[in-house]
Amino acid sequence: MFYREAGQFKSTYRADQQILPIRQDRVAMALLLLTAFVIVPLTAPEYLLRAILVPFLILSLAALGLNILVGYCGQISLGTGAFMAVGAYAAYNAQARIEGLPLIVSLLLGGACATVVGVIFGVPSLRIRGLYLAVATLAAQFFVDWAALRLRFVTNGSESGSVSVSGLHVFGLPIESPASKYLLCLSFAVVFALLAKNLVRSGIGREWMAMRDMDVAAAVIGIRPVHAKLTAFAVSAFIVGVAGGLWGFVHLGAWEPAAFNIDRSFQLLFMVIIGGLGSISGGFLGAAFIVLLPIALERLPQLLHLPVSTAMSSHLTSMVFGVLIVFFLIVEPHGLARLWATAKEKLRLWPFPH
Amino acid sequence: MAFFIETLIGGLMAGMLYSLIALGFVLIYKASGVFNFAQGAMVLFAALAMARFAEWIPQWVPALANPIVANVLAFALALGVMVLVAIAVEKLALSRLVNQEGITLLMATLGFTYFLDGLGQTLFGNDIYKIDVGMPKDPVIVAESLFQGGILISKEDLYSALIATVLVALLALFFQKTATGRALRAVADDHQAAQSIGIPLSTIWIIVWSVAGFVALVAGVIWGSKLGVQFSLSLVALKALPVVILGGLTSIPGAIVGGLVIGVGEKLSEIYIGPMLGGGIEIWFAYVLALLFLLVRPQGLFGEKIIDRV
Amino acid sequence: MRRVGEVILDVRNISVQFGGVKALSDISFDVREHEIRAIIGPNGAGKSSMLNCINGVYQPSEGAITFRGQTFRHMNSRQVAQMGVARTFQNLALFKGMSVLDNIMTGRNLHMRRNLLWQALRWGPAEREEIAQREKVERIIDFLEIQAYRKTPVGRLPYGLQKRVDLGRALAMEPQVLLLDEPMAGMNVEEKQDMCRFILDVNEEFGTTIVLIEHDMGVVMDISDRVVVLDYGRKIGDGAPDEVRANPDVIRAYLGTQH
Amino acid sequence: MRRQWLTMILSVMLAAGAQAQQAKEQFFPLLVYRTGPYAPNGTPWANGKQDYIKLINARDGGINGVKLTFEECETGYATDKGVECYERLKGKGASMIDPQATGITFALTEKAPVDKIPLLTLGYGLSAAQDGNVFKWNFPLMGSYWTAADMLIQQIAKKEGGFDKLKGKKIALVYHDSPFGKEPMPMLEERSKMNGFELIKIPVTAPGVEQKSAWLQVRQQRPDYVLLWGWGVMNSTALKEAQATGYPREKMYGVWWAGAEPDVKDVGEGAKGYNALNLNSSGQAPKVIQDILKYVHDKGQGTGPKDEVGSVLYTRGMIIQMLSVEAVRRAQERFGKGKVMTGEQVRWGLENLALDQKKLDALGFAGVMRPLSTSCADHMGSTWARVQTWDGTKWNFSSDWLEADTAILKPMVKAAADKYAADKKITRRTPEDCQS
Repeated sequence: MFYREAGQFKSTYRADQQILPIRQDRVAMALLLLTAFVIVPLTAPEYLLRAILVPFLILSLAALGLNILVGYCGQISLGTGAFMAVGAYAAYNAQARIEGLPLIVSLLLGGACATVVGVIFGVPSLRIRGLYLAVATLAAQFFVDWAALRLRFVTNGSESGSVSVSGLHVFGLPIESPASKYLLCLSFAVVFALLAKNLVRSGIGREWMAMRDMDVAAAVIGIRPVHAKLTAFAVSAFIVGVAGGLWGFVHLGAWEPAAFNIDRSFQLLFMVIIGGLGSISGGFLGAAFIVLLPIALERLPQLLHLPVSTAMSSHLTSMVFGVLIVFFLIVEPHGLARLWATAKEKLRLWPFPH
Repeated sequence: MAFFIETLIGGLMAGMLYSLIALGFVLIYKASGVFNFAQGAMVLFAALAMARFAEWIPQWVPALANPIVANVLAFALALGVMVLVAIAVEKLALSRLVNQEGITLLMATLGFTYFLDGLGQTLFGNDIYKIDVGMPKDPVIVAESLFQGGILISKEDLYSALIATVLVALLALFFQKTATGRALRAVADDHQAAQSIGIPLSTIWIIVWSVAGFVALVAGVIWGSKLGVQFSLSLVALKALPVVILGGLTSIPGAIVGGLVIGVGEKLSEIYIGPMLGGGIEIWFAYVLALLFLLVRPQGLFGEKIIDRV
Repeated sequence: MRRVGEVILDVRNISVQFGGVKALSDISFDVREHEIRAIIGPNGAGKSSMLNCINGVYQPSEGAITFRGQTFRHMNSRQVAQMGVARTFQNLALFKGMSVLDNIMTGRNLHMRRNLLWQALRWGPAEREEIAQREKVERIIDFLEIQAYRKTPVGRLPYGLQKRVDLGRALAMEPQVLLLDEPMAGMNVEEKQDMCRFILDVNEEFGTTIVLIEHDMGVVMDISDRVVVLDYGRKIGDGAPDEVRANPDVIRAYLGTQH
Repeated sequence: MRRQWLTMILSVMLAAGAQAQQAKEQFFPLLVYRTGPYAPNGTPWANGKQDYIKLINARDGGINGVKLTFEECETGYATDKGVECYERLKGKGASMIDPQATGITFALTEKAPVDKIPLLTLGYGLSAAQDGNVFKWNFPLMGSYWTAADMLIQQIAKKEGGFDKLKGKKIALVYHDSPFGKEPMPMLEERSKMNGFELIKIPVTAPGVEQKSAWLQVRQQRPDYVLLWGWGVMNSTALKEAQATGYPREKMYGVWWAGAEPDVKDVGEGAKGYNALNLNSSGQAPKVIQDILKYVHDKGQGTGPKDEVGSVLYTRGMIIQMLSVEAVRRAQERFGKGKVMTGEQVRWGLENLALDQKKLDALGFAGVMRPLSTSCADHMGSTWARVQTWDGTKWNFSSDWLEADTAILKPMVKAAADKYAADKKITRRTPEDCQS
């Protein structure tokens, strides 16, 4: 099938401003959503849903949130794990303390708390820049790790600092079966992706990008750095917080602070960079890369029936993974999303280059 | 009082080791603009190499069974390995990533981290290994005349701190006095300028990464003989991050002062504030400390000031 | 039809320091409504610093700036923008990651009212507002004749066009005073002519007051009503082009710096 | 891009699914960590488990003719990786699982009941899980952190010459700052109220490579005893810092996860006199170890290095595997010899273990561990442990068998279990349910 937009004319700005101006893209997206919402839950085996797709979707969501901060507003953060943790523990407290609070509401409350924390730790960004800020955000990471272990109210008095949830319901439907968990996460991911897309193509999004590309010029045309940066931190932290809630509630079910440690922060930053800074799809592509690749690599020897010891295979995995990351950064520093975009550019002109 | 001094000294000695690792970060950042998160992995890798070679050499050549000889040879071999790593990094990755943004380079170094962790454990194993360079393990009590009970100092830490100090001094000299050192600093300021002196950038990067590898090796030996050589060594580098930003990414004196400040700040906070908060605060306190400094001087204690021109 | 009016912007005894270096010392001049006012001077004369003070990018150590009767010791960038002062930059300060359209749209940001939630939903009022602003921006795009590049990332455009986008972004703010920092630097003759036309059109059609920094004496003398001359941070001349051309200090300054 | 990966994973799944459907094979999922910060401790543990499976197949031809199969999955001690492994191996017909990490245990405690797979957490996990009436699927066999804490205090009291002597003493808990390290606190607080000693809590931030300030605090507080609640690098580092600050190792008592070879090996002389609990013996003397050497290692089938066979954690891993095997055997006695047991059936087996001395001797575990018998109400089976002391080169037992004081333990477990049941809105199991 040809990927052409010839003959597709835009008569209104509204039409020209929609997310997917090209018809073929709209069709493709529709198909993708159909597959994701109908076909996958019906056909995919439990392992795929529970162990691959659920974490993939949740991390995509978190990456989406981080991308707003790093990709669109240009503020590097290594404290993402902390914001996830805040979201998870806050949501847990909401559930534990308020009888019969709907799950969705607690998750959003978790996001709200994460927003507050995010803004607080965003304040230094008004003065500190680049890598300095990146390292400074680690303060959030370690502080939250500590708080979750030390402050009793965070874990609702749990002696050991670990908490657990069960019997999840959404609109009266139990969230137990793999498919239901998957659909819940998918819905969150899709809705937030849409909202985020709207933000970044509206005034606020342009403020963020202006701040990222040339902050002085941005200030001169009347953009307030405080407003731009803090809203970015807030929105980002909110989404990340909700993702954290999902991670704790839906994926793990019970967790200790280590579930949101610094490794998580790095992992998410990876997803954003590999996936593509400043693109909504980037989060998803990046998450796919980072979540699926190691698992696939690890299974490879077994598939090929190579006699490789567990330790060896995981060492090899980590080596190949490392190499691939560097390789990707070399071929396309702007990430998979850009790769995809260029491919489309080519396709649009094909078979007549230039 | 005596205990306060003990804490202080403990902090200073720990801080000196942080400085050492921080130095690794600064050297590389100065010369190649790369924030090298692989520093920790390099420490582990170097320590593993050192430990295993020291173990293997007597097996290969029984004539070299003498521990000193074995250690020296192992150190040399390990250093060689680190140089190879440096060359590989430059040829295979850095040279292809020139003029990328800082964040991209940072991510690349995380890629190195995965690779080195995997490779190190594949080549050298993933158990606990011993580096025995004859560090004294027992403490000494000093100044008993001044305070009753005196001041207890861990000899091992003392020696480690001394070694670190010497190394740091040497590197500082190397940068100030030698031609290569000057060239390295030139690169830091302006790549074209450096090339115009007639030193190819690639050479300089290889040198810098090798030096960083050397620093990692020494740090690895010190920490390794302290903790035993095992995967967790790679996490020691995290302790150096607040030091680096506190001191300024581009400043060698910054790394030193920053290290001491963080070292002392950590210990004092843990001992005197920690109990009120249930303890375990030093890890984030170090970062908060760095953060506060940055709010006053966004470019760190000795970092270069950033001015906007439009 | 334009006619020069009252003093709209009045700069009094401005001095700026960086550490020990004095970038500007005791500069005073005024700008009248609807006029084209040029600031000239050799490199490092402090021309850009002057604009940066007006924009609130730099804070002057002494002096004050009066705009429409309101006097400020320090300007605040956002306030300045709200009062209708727009600005282009010497060495392009465009938002490289964004398309031409988005770059110019940022100029409309001050005029956008919808809050974050509306924008997130992008429904009803938010959508309408977005479209309304888009229409305004499209007019500017037509005016600057860059329709073809709407969706192109500015980074990919040739220098001359980038300069236009820079101007477009400033125009999108519907400014009363437009500060242009070397709008024609590094352009070929045709491009310069186009740019001159745009500037004059803006000045005439919208009656926008223009403060212009430019190296090309020819251009300056042709289009500007009055000229200020700076040299090493001091003012050495001020007046109509012909007066300035005759001013010995100015001649010396320029001969001093040429070849 | 994404869809490609999905399809690839899918195909992997189908392949895996196919393997699982083979008859007459009892599948044991092995969650292990042979890499990462805890690898030195995780590796012998994993080797012990694997070797025992190989032994049963090689020596006895399986359990009543049912061959044992296994697959390892590397968790690297990370919870989310552990969950992925669990889901992966579950699909291959897992009938019980040993998470081998506290964090993963927490996550699986929520999942296991749903999937009907019993959790075997020998000597770790949730202490309250001893109460089988509430924690139907958890089996903290042989001991929990509460029993460990209690026994250590008992031992210290013995040293001091009676519980009354503990009054006014200072005991410091130097703990891994994580749920694992915090678990013993309730018991220690209980004990300190009872016996009137002062409990000082000194956290060590995981993984514990930098402990200077912790030991400065020890030096400041000068406690009479230090309880070491560490795992991995934290233990050896603690011992070295103790040496560096001149704290007598004789006064240090570790939990059974702080009492293996990797913890003291590279400290050597420096750890001389250090005491630690141990659930099991170590060394190659026991018959079962000899069998493993004979039937597995001498056949070139050994998992790890031969000389590490019989090390503390190796032996513990071997015990865990033995108990799972015996649980299957027990289940077969009820649900049909020579059949492959399901998760529920194995659960019943774990709940009805009756390993008296005679059985243990028969299994070749004489002197390795004490008899153990579980019940519906008690999922722990026994709380025996001994204190061992490091002499600079090897571990020697320095106490006779200790047993946790049920008078203190029981009510605490019950209370905690009730709280859990209340939070989770689960009712205690009925006697009928126990028969199922």
